[in-house]
Amino acid sequence: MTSRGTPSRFLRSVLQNGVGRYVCQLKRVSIIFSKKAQGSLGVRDFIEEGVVDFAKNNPGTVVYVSPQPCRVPKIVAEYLNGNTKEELVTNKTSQQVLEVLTKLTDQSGLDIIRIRKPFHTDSPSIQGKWHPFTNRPPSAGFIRPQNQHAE
Amino acid sequence: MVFLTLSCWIRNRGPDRFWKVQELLKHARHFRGRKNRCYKLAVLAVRRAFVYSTKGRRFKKRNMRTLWITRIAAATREHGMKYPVLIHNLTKCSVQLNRRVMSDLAITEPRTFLSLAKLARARQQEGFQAALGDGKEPPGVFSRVMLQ
Amino acid sequence: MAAGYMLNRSALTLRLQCQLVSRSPSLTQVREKKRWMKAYTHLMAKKLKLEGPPPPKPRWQQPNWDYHSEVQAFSSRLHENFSLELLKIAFINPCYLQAEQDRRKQLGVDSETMALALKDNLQLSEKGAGLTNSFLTDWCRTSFPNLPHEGVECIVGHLTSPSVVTYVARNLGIEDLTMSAEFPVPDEVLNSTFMAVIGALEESGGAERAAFFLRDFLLTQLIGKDLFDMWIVVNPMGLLVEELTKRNLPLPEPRLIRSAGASTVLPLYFVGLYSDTKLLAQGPGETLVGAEEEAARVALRKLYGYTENRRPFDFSPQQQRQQMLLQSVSQ
Amino acid sequence: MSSFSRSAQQWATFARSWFLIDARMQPPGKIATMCSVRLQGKHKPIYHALSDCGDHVVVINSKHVAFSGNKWEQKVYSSHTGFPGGFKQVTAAQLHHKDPKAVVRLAVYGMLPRNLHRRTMMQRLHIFPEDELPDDIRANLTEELPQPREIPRKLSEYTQEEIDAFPRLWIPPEDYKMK
Repeated sequence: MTSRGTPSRFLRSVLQNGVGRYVCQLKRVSIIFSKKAQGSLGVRDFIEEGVVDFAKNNPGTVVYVSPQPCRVPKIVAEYLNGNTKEELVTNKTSQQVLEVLTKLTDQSGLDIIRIRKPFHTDSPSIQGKWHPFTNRPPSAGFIRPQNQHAE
Repeated sequence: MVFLTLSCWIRNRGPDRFWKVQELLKHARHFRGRKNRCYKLAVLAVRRAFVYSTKGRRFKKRNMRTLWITRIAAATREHGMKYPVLIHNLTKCSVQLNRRVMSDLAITEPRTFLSLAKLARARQQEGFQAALGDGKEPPGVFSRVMLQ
Repeated sequence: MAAGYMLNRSALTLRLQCQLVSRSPSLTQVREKKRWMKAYTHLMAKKLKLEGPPPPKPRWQQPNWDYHSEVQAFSSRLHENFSLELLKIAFINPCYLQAEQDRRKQLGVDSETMALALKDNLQLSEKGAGLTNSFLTDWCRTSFPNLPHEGVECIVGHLTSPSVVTYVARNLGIEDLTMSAEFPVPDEVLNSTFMAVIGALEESGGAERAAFFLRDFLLTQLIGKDLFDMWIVVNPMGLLVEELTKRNLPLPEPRLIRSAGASTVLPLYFVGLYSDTKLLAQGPGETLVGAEEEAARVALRKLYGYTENRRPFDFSPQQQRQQMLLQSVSQ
Repeated sequence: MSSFSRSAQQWATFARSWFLIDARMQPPGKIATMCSVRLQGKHKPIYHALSDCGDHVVVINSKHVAFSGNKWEQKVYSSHTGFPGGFKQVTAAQLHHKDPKAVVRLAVYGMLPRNLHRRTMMQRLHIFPEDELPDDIRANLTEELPQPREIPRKLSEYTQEEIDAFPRLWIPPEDYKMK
């Protein structure tokens, strides 16, 4: 993976999240699984054990549980900024499914691509940025060659 | 693999080459010239690019450090000092700013950098004073310092 | 959609395979080789090119949608205690009501027996807009006491402009919940919905909660903004002269401090503004006039207290702030 | 401190300044070092090799540069025209006689990095053999750099008092014949 060939972005948050109050960015999550298939065994376990607790702990997230005849169980997460993310949870245990869900809850919904710098500021300079005259003593008038000063 | 029927054998004729090519061209789409669309050229270019990017991960650290040092050296010379003097004396003052922060300070917060330079200058003078001692020579030594 | 199609398709091929081949030892070998996929992808790409992308579908028409719990989650997500009836009313726009009634008429439902028992959000929206305006104005007055009336108006105008409000509303997930006649929701409808949400918050939680809501979600948009990005001043020098005469200060006197490359196409001039031999401000510019204007802008920013290095705004949480106030009182 | 608008700040930070160097009685190598640092922009904390942030340098009095030692006679500038037998070699004195700017220019050119920016940077170097500057260049100047070497005084420039006050280590005998 080259750095030019892959997309990248700068560090940012949705709507300055966390400056005022923290808003959980995951607005809705649908757990799609099959009632019979072997691959969704763990998901079925999770729905029996943990999904109610998860929904109680995250009142800001709407959790939809939809059993469908499908081979690959998946978790579809929708975020406040309109992005959608799918995670496949085939053959995962109930604990692992919970981990995936927690991960999705903590994410901001922005694209997961290379971040160019691990820091960012809107106003980088307090004292004023450097310019060629910052550290020069003030001079009056225009510069003349030396010998003409003497004249 | 064992094929018991003809139809299965026909269906199984190798992996689909199209997808293999697409997988590779995906990494070459931003290249210039024919190598962004011709597989034969692209495969070489992509391999080269990946090798460069592997090496570049190491080189980047090195290059960034040289860049920071160049910038700090430039900013230090504006205050009439040299880079090694600044760094040496700041280490002696146990200022634990790294080079990235110092170069950022030199650009965005010039006054802070000026005070750092002043600190280093003061430490340097102190060091000179300590080296000279109280101005007297140790017994049995006669040096030019006494003459001045 | 494509994935679903793929699954269907693979199931189909499997079944065909079973029918064609009576002995079926090769099932495992044929699987996972989606050789039809290339033609299918090309076909879909061609179709997309011919027809264009399909029109966006509102979220409530897609599967997995429960309006009541969505609204409830919206309320608790923002850590606010909305009264749900009010919040639901706030999402209903008059255009939606109109469209709904038309639709019922077309379907032949009797309008008297099956009356629409819904209120629109006009009142709430007006209330919210009024509150937003007054709160933002008050906040600007207290944070920037020196800023003149026009400046405050411009900042408030920027914050309540449709572009900023719709951006905030889209990123708060209001768009999904909005009941509107059209989709995607037009900007003005979204704008009025956001205001209605604020109005609903004020009615259910009091004006203070609404003020904190505005502070946390609308005022954060001010971070990293320059004063003169929002407030277009054509003649900053004239404004500066006005301000200085108001404060009984001597008039500014521009002087060229520094210059570089004056006769090239890339000149740089530094103009300093002196008032009574004291340096008010200096500004760089491409021309002498531009540098003078820039210097005047810098001087104005300093006068108004809207410099880049001012104290950051106070966005501390509500309880913490009250505690701080209490501490300061007790001390 | 200063809170400029963004565009103005950008313009100020990346503006090119013009430096003046007086090369009278200075070694060309030292002049060239100062020039090449400023032409590359390595004296700025915003330096980046790709950002083309070099400044302009004006060198005056290039006719009066001073080589040390026997370089005027023994330093050889070589070039090849590309044709058979086209190898040219001239000494520094000959070259200086032919073109008084060439010694400084070649010294700076040799000190710049060997890349595609080299010719561009050379275009920002302005050399004048004497100390007269055209008005448009004089209007651009922002700063005069100090000379790297103090100009030595000639014997004729010393007053008689200074000569008398100089300590004499050895007084020649009366019958000593001066050459």
